[in-house]
Order: sequence, then C-alpha cells, then structure tokens
Amino acid sequence: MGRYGRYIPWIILGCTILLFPLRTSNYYLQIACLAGIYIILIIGYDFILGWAGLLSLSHAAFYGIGAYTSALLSVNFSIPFWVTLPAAAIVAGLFGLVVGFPTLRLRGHYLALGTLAFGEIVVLVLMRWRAVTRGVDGVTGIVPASFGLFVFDNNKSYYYLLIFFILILAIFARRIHQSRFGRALIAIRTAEVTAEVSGIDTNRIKLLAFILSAVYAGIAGSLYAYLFRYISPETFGLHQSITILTMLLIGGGGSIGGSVLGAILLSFLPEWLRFLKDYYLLLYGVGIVLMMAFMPDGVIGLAKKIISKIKFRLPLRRNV
Amino acid sequence: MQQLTQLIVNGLTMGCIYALIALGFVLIYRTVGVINFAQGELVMLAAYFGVTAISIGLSLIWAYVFVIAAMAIFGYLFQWMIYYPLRGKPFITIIISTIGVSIILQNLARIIWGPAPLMFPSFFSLKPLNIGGVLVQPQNIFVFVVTVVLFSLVYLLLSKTMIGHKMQAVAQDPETAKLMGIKVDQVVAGVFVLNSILAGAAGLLLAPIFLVTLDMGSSVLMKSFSASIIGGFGSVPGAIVGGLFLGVVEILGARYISSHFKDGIAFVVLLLVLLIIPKGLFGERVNERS
Amino acid sequence: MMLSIENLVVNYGNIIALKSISMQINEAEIVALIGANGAGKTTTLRTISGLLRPASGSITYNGEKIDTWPVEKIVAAGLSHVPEGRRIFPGLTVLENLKVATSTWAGRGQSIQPELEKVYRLFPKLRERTSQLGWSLSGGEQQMLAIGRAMMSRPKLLMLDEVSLGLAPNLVQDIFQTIKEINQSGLTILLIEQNANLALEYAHRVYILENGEVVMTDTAINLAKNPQIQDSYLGS
Amino acid sequence: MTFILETRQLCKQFGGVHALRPFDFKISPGEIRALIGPNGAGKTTFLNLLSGIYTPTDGDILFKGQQITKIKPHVVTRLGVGRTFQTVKPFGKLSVLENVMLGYDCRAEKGIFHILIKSSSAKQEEEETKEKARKALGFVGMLDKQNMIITSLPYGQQRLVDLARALVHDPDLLLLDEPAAGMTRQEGSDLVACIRRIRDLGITVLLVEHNMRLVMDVSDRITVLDFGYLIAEGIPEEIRSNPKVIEAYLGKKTNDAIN
Amino acid sequence: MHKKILIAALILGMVLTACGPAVQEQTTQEIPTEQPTQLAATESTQATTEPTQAATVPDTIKIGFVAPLTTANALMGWSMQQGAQLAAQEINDAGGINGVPLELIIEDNSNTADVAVNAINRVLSENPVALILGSTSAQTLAMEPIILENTLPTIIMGSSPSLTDQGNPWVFATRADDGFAATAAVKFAVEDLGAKKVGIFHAAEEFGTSVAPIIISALAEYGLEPAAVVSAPSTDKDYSAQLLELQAADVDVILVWVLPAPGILLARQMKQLGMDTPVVANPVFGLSQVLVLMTPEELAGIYSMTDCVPSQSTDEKILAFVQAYKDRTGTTPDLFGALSYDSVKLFADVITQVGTDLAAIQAGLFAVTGWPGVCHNYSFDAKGRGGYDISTVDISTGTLKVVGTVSK
Repeated sequence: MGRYGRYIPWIILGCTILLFPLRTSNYYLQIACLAGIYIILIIGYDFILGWAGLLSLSHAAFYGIGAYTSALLSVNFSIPFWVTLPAAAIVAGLFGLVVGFPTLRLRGHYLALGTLAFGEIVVLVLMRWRAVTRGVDGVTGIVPASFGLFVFDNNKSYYYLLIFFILILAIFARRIHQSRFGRALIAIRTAEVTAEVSGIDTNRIKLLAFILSAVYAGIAGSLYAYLFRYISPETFGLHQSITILTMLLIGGGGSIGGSVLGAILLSFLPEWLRFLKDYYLLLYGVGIVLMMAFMPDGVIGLAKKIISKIKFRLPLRRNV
Repeated sequence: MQQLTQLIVNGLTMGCIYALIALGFVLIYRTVGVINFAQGELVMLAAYFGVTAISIGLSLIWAYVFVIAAMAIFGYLFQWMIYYPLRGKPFITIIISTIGVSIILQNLARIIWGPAPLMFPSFFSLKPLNIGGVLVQPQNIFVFVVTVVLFSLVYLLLSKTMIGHKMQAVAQDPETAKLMGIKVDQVVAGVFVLNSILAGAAGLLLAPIFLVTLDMGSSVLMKSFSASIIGGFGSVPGAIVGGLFLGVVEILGARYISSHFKDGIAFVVLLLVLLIIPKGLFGERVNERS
Repeated sequence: MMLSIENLVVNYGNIIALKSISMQINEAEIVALIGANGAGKTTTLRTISGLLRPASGSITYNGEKIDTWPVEKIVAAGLSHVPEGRRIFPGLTVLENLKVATSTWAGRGQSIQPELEKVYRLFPKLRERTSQLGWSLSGGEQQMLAIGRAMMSRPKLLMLDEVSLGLAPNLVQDIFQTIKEINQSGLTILLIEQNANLALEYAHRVYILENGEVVMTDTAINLAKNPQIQDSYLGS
Repeated sequence: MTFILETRQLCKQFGGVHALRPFDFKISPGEIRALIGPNGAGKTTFLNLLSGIYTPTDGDILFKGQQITKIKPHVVTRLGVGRTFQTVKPFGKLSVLENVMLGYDCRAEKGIFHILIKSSSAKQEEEETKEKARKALGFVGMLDKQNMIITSLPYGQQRLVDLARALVHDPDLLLLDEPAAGMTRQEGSDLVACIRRIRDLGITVLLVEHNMRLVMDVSDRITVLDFGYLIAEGIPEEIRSNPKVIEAYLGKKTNDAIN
Repeated sequence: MHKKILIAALILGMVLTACGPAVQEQTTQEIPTEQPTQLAATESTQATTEPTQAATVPDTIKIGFVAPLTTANALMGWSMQQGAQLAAQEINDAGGINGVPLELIIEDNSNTADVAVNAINRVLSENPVALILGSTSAQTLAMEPIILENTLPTIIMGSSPSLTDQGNPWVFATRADDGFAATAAVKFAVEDLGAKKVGIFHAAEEFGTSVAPIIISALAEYGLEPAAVVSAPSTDKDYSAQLLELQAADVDVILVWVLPAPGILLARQMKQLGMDTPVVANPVFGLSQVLVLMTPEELAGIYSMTDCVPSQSTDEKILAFVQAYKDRTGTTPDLFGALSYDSVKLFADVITQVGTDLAAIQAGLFAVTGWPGVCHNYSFDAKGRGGYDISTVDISTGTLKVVGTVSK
C-alpha cells in the first residue's frame, strides 16, 4: 500500500454505501433505511449505556415521543419536515430532562426498572389519550419530507437523507465523546465519587447524557415517522427498548463503530434468516446467544481483539 | 364491602403469582448478580412439559414429578450453556444472553406445541368455595399455600443452612468463596437448578388457572419484576410482600380508578416507590454489584 | 520441605507477571515476600492457591504436584489464603463468614465448634460481633475476621496478603503478634508485607522480589544486617 | 481571616454511630498538616465532610471564611479544594493526560454547542486544559507517561497521577488521604519532596497518613484523632512524646522504631 | 488506523452479502413499480413480460401471504396459513391456474409494524401478482402505502373499517368490518336477548379498543348507553376487577371483544365470580381451539358473532372444505382458515379469467358479485369491502349452533 493506501478501504466503503441503493431491491433498501434509523437511535443510546454506564430501558419511549411529535405536527398543522424534526428533538429532549431528574437517584437495576416503568406509561398514554394521539389506530397521512421542490417519498431518496443525518449526528457524537463531556461521562462510569471530587457536576452530566440520548431518539423517531408515514403506539414499547439494548451490546458499547455495526447486524440478521421459515426467530435467538458467548464485548470488541493480535502489541494507547 | 373483600382476595392470588415468579430470579440475582429475562419462558416451558406428560398418559402426580425432574435437568443445561461460558463478564452481557434464550424458548415452544392455548388439569375442581360470601377457587388456595411454603423454604435455605450461606458467599465475592474451599461452579449450577425447579413449580401451579400459552410466563414477568423491586430487589421476603402489595393495589386501582389503565398502575406504583424509597420496602442486605 | 516452587512462570495475557520464581517453605516457618508493588508477590500467592495457572514451572506441596488442582482441592489439602483487602463476605454475619470456610471438611459428622473456639481465642473481639454483618465491622475487625476465617479451613500453611495495609500501627502490632502465636501453634506461614521492617521483625526467612524474580533470599536476621537491604528497603 | 479552613463543632453520625464527635479544627494558609489516628478514628470521615461527600450531622465548615457546610463536592472543588483518595480509582479507559485534564474541566466554560460546532474558543479551551494538565503531570514527574492508559501503570504511579488531577485546577487547599499507601520507600521519599514543593506553591496541605516516618518528616503540625475525639495537636516532636498518643495509637514498639 | 480498516471491511462484507441475492433478482426480474401512473404501469408490465413469456413460460404464479406466524397472534396466523396452503394445494392438484402452478410466498410479520413492512417488501421482491394480509390494523395501515405504490391487488383479513377507508383502490377486505359485526352484536343483544343495561369488555390492544366506540354508537341507535365499559390488556390474566365493575353496574348483557386465551379466562372467571350474565362476543368463541378448552358450565350463556361457521353449513362444497381442512390439520376450520382459503381461491379464479396483469386483477375483483366462498358470498363495494354476513352462534352445547345470520 502506498502513501494513500490507507484511504482505499474508506473510499470503497463510501462508494459502497453511496451506490448501495442503485444496485439493490426495495426490500433491502427498506431494511437499510430502518437500520439507518436504528443507527441514530443506538448512537444516542450509547451516551447513556456505553458512556455514562446507566442501564435505561425507556429509550423506545423517547423514540415514540419524537415520532408522535413530528407526525402530529405534520398531520394536524401541516408543518413541514424541517420544522417538525427539530421540534421532535426538542420535545424528546425535554422528556429526557424530566425523566432524567428523578432517575438520577437510582442505580443499576433500579434505574433500569424505573425507566422501564416510564416507557410503559408513555406507551399507555399514546394508546389511551385518543384526543391527542389518535389512540391505538395510530397516525396516518404524514406528508413526506421535502427539501425545496424535492420530495423524499421513496426509499431511495430517503436512504440518502438518512445518510446525511447519520453523518451529522455521528460527527456530533464523536465531538462530544472527545470533549470534556466525554471524559466526564467515562469518569462517572468508572469512579463516580472521584469524578465528583474532581469538580464534575455528575448530576448535570448524567442529565446531559439523558437529554442527548433523548434528542437522538427524538430525531430517529421523527425520521421513522417520515419513512413509514404511519405510526402506532405498539412500535414504541418495551420490546423496542430491548431490541435497542441488544443492538448496542451486540455491536459493542462505547464507540460509534459498535453502534453502527450492531444496528446493521441486528436489522439484517432476522431478514437473512427468513429462508429458515418457521425456525427463523429461533435461529435469531441462537444467534444472539452465540454472539454474546463468542464476542461478549460486541462485534467491535472482537474486531479490536483481532487487531491487537495482528499488531502483536497491547492497546496501551488510546487513539484520540 | 363484600366486593372489596372479593377484590382483595383475588388481588392476593395474583400477588402470589407475581411473588412466585419473582422468587426464582431473586435467587439468581442474589447468587450471580444477573437478571434472568428468560424466567417467564422457564415457567412456560414447565407448563408445556406438564401438558406433554399428561398427553403421554402420566397421572397428575407423576406429571408433577416428571416436570420437576425435567426442569432440574433443563436448569443445569441452561447454566451450562448460557451462564458458564459468560462467567465474569459484565452482568449486562449475560442479560442479553438470557434475552436470546427467551426468544429461543418462545419459538421452540411454538414449533413443538403449536400456537393454540392448551389445558393442564388441576387436583381440584373448578367450583369456587363460598367463604362468607367471598368466592375462592380451591386451586388458588393451593397456590397460596404452596407459595408460602416455597418462600419459607427458600428463606430458611438461604439464611439458616450452610448451602445457603455458601450461595450468598458466592454471590458476594466468588473469588474469595473459592479461596474458602467452596466449589463455586457447583453452587452456581445448584442455584440455576433450584431456580428452574421453582419456575417449574410456578408453571405447574399457574397452568390450570392461566391455560398453557406461549406468553403465560412472560406476560407476568414484568409485573413480577416490579413486585420484587417494590419489595426491595434481591430480598426474599421483599419479593412476597412486594408481590402481594402489587397484586392488591393493581386490582383495586383497576376497579376503582379505571380498568383502562390497569397495566399502568403497576408501573406508576413502581415509579412512586422508587422515588420515595429507592431501595424498596426491604432494601438490600448487600450493595449491588455492577 | 513443605512447599516447593520451581521456576514458576505466570502470564497475564501478554504480560509476563512472574519470570521465574523458585522458593521453598519449610514446616513451621514464617516466610515473608517483600518487594515493590508489581514485583509479583500477590501473583505468586494467587498461583499457589490455584486462582492463576502457571505457564510453566511447578508447585509441589508435601510431595504432590498441586499446580493443576482446582482451588477447593488445594484448600482442602491445607493451604489457606487470606486475600489482599480482607475480602470478607459483607452480607454474611461474622459467624456465617467463619462457617462457610469449613466447607472442605465440615458436614461429615464433624463439629466446627473446636475450630470456632480456637478463632475466638485468637481474636476475642470477633466473639462479641458474632451476629453482626461483615460490612459493619471496622477495618481491624475485618482483618481479624479474614484471618480467622482462613483458620476455619484447618490450614497447615497460611498465606497472608498485606494484612497490615491501612491499619493503625498498634493494630498492626497486635495482628502480627497473633500471627506469631498461630505460627507457634504449629502452622506454617507465608506472608506478603509492604512494610519491610515488620517483615524482618517477624519472619524467619525472607524472599525479595523484583519484577517477577527472586533477587535475594536469606534469613531475616542476615538481611536486617545487609547494608544493601538497609539502604533500599528499610528506612534508616 | 487567618485560617484557610476552620470547622466548628463539626460532627457526623451514621445511624447511631458517632463517626466524628464535635470537632474544632483550624489550618493556617501554607501549612502542612497531618491528621493521624487509629483506624475508625474518623479521619476519612473528616476528609469526606470537608470535600462535601458527606453532609455533617451538625456544625460548620468554613473555607476561606466562607460557609461550605452543605455544598456539593463539585462546588467545593471549584471553590479551591483538591482531594486524593485512599484507594485510587483511576478513570480506566482514559489516558494519563485525560485523567488529569478531567480535574481542570471544572474550570471550562464553553458549553455543548461550542463543542458541537467545534468553535475556535472551544478548541482553545481544550488546548488550555491540555497545557494545564501537562504542567501538573510535569510537576509530579509523570509527563513522560502522559499517553499511557492509566490502568497499565504501577500503583504508585497511579497515585501520582491522582495527585496531579487534584492539583491541576489550582486549589488553595489539598486534602491527601493516605498518599503513601502502596508506595515503595523510594516513591515515599519522592512524595515527601513533592508535598513540600506543593506547599511552596502556596497550597495548604492536609494529609491523613499511617506511615509515621513520612508524617513526622513532612508535617508542620499534627492532629491526632481517636474514635471521633481529638486527643492531641501539635508539632511532630510534641506528638511523638505525647503519652496519650503513644498509648492510643503508636504502640510502644513503633514509637521506638521511629525514634 | 487498523481498527478503522477492519470496521470498514466488516461493514463492506455485510453490505455485499446484503446485496447478493438482490442483485440476482434484479437481473432476472423487472419490478413494475416505479411507473408514474397506473396506465403506464400496465403497459410497461405487458411490454416487459411479453418477451420474457416468449422465451420462458412463467413457471409459477406467485401470491404473497403475510401473517403473524410468530408472537402474540400466532394462532390466528397459523389458521390463515393452513387455509391458504390448503387452497393452493387444491388448485395445483387440479392443474394450477391455466396450467401454471400457484406459489404462495409466505412471510411472518412478527406482529409488529416494522417487521410487517420488511415482510411485504420481501414478498414484493419475488414479484407476486396478488397479496393476502392477515395482519392487525396497525400493521396493515403501515403496509398500505407500499401496496398503493406497487399497485398490488391485496386482500386483507382485517376487520377495522379504517383499513378500507384509506381510499386505497388496491385493498380488498373479505371479512365483515367491525362496524357491521358490532351492529349485528348489538342488534342480537338488544332484540334477541332483551338487553337494557349493556356492559362492554374489550381488549386493551388496538383491535379491541377501536371497536368500543363503534359498539357505543350502535347502542345509541337503540337509545342505549353502555352501563360500564372496561378493558384488559391481553397479557392480563385476572379480570376480576373488570368483571366486578360490570357486576356492580348490574349489566344484563356483556359485549366482549377479546383474543382467544383471554376469552376463555374471561368465561371461566365469570363463572368463578358467580356471574351468569349472557355474553355476546367477537368470533373468539367460534374457534375450535377455544371450544375444546372450555367446560360446559363456562360455555353457558355465551354467544359469538362470527363471519362464518363452515362446519355448520349444509353446502356440500363447504363441507368438503371442512373435511379437507380437518384431514390436513386435525382441527375444524375457523373463520380465519376459511377466509384465507377463500382469498386464495378468489384470486385464482380472477386470475384464471383475466390473467396476471395487476390492473386487470384489480378490475376483476371489483367485478366480483356473489362469488361463493366457504365463508361468505363475496361482492366488493366501491371501498373494496366484501363479505357482509355475520352469524350469531350459540356455544352452550359445546358445538357451534348458528342461531341467526345478518346479511347486508
């Protein structure tokens, strides 16, 4: 490899991602779009779980709040996508703040259960508060996203829209990870009291993690609403939070690469297994168990291990 | 008044069920620090084993024996395949693994036994007993009695016996437990077997009341979970108190506030308890490992 | 010779923790391992008790090769290890802590009472605290419990890792006095000590470890006179 | 204001246990003060009260004349108190430099939006933090290890990094909890020199330590606690010969050894 | 740097694997979906299919089939799958459609909207000429835009009126809608059972909750208001709070809209609480798997409103179907098995007449009048809704006894 050799894989990767829609069926494109939304969700969730080390099971609720905010604004008031998307982010972020506050007192399994309860209550409200949320029937008739005269009304164009958002949000996430906020999050996770005594307002940072992850989830929710143009409460229940958790853990927490890999892998895995017909979900379960058994640190952890073997040295330095 | 009593009696029955399912995973949590998300599926599996036992012509008593034996073996295999390879990994890794197992068992049961609900007989007739105007099912009384007995046994086992102390020692510091000559792997395997047997008992007791369905365990798992948190996670007495409390509050809330929010009641109660007494009613004897 | 270690090599992943350690421990001795942090003292102890597996070399105990035995078999054979940081079971009472350590021999019709009495005689404070939970004990009491607990497994060789760490000087003196008593009742003792003064005061023989190797070994009396040791390990 | 830190009738109970009896304590600026006493004497409790980790049951804490009695730890730190711990819990995944930078982050002002858009002021602030952290690392002699992952360092060196972390935000008062525990003798005497240099920067030092040689060596004054009570205070020579101290704490033999 | 390269390689690997089968499909088939107008779609499909036909006769005619084969509604999905497969087998045994064998592309929707959309796209990638959906309304609503976009004639077995109210001309419903069924239930309760104080018990999920307001407005036609409306999530196992509320309201008939397992538990718990109020329920008690689990006491006083009861028919054709279904599955066909059987047969009939052109099939379906199936006689109205019969069955005796039928 020459001087620019190291860029070759990146160029190939970039081209593959950009050209993917041109060479694939609508079926795979749809899964890819959904995977893209999951990528945003998981990068956001990583703030809470991978970075702050807090096990929260309410992520799907923020996702739902984002989706409903966008959908209802679009359907009731015909507000365009470029307004409803930030609105979704803000509303979800506010909920993140509200949920974050009381749960700051909770640790470990208690936090998990507290947030789980919040998530279930949100779904219940979405289902029962018919006057606002349209209840169990869900919201139909969401106007497609558009930019100027260009309308994102098919999976192909939407795919590129998602790539745009993923790139922006991944860059933002990376900047936060590498800033003092990222340091503070790691500090809180590994030694909370020491962090506090080092001058870090741990409560504020934890709230920040909650809000950030809720904002990401809100954006993901909004993008989901515009992808499907129909939403219903059941999508945002506990099973979704568990899917999100599984995706992050399979990918490997604490890194954007892990989030991306987990989201893609678990979005495609059940679909790849469909040829097994009756047995496909069974094998999906087996897949999860095997992945945890053979790569307990996620795909990204395994990748790092292989690399450290290749390099014949220990990862003593942290790549900044 | 009579209706109120009836509601409380029924609430207590549900509470027993929550507690019974909670008991197993409280045990697992205390010993290996892991939340077993497949607990509901263990209960379900036991009930389906029971159905199979009856269908091959075993009497009810022998079906019970068969199920308990099968669950004991299953518990051993479960820890051997799921827990043993992941020992020493962060608890969350093992949790994901148990989620995988729950998906496996759900689908396995669907493929083997089909999606239709099935029947499992009871020792008792379905005719309710009229006790002072309150109607009570004999099977429910049976559930109540067995729950109390099982809780007492597990409590005594943990707090009064050598094997219980060993289990706690392993839970609190597995490496030091090894240095004290405790066969840690055996103790852990034993806990998984015991958990499986408890889940088996729950499955057998619930099957005649609930029917045997794919979701019979998982549908109450989250409530059991909430119950054990309300009682104080990891605490055996907490599990039963939390279970009974939740059962009664839920049924009263559904009756006198609104049945449309019945599922929410458990979670609202859970949130309130967490915010007011974050460690639950009975707290934890040992601080959490994480 | 009670315990003999030959050319022991231990790795943590890719890091070599012990390069090649050889040492001998005779019956009824107190042997101390001293050295800087990271010299391999704790690793040596953990390998003897079976928590770590050597990459090569051998550990022989009373003529039997024990380096492939499971931990509980090593404990049952009479090697008892008091780990660094006391590591008592916080959620068990003092009595329960003591009881669980008898699992290698108890329950076959043998009463644990004589052992219990012995421990209470050594550490009378523990008797007062029988039903207190482990975490509620003070640091010194926890250390007593940790040693007492190890005594419950009927050891022939007691291995102590940094018992003085974080304890007040007068308590350290008390505990070392007790260790001496234990030794005089016939137990062999292998201890790790940060405080070289203390080690030289109580041990019969001392091994000095540096970077995973034994750099010097002699009787405590000789070492105390050695000017080189005086200079680098003992304050003057 | 003659004292940099003053406590008035400060006490702490856990349940029914008196961890610290009403305690009056004063340190003058620029002093090196040692706090000694047997285990369970309340020394760490006292430090935790000072740094805001515990809330006192009763009494007041004044720092530079200002009430800090019920103030959260991170605010106490920002006011100018540095603190190290008995057992170092380094921030595992971070490098040595980042561990130290963390101690200066409380001085940063640029919010999250600056970081998202990578504004030049945010970049400048990050550079400044890095510079400060390097300086602090240089001060404790660990600059050459700045890019190592902290957990790969030996324990004694981790303690030095911890010290740099506690120093980096320019505190006026530094609380050291058993700084020499787990250090070799050489590292211990380096530490003594280091503590002196810290004092020379104008920082007041309060340390809790069991290593009597170090305590006698470095401190200007010594305060002795026993089971929550103050039993003596004075210059090292006084303490060494105080019969109450010898009985409660030092033990005869150790005392002989020190002398 | 190496880390990044590896990640890149991993992603690349995945993406390529994902592309693999899709690329093959692309080379062999043209998807007639991206055409701007219906007319153009028709023309271009013909244009592209004709040469292919000339080269190779299409080996199969594909009909997509998406239903909940796993998770909560697996029982319903299972019946549907059996009915559809039986129909396909009969058609193929008889020589296929105009000599071309029929192939069902069966996919599971896991009872969630996301997976349902994936499933329908998966089915579409096989180029079916028709689609049968056995999903809940939420999933069907999520799929409707795709159906519209792909102009695919689709038969749904959902009963929510909202499904056919979307103005999607490609969606046809074979099942009587909830409005019709609920009206029939209210009519039976009031006119035949003489109800004065009606209680409503519905599942808390979407299919139950959406029916409640329909029942209430049907009651209003008789000048009645429900005495109590209660609900329970299908995961709930104890209904005493709800039942005692109904009891306290002193209701004389309970209208029930629930899933199978809750239905059985409800009937059982009513008797346990000493309630013998008559129950008029959705088709749940018309399912053979439900009946076998109930004791005679529990069955007393329970009526079910169902689209059809094939086993009670006197029609020979229908009885032949019942027998064939029994031989195949060992159970009596329920309405889902029958509906799904009808849907496949109906498509096959239409395709036999008009060929595989999508617009022609759509027109063919609209032209259907009184097509005799095993469940209904079908005629589709402008909204695409067909199958307007509701039978009231009395199950007191342990068998399904039809006591009345309402037709439009």
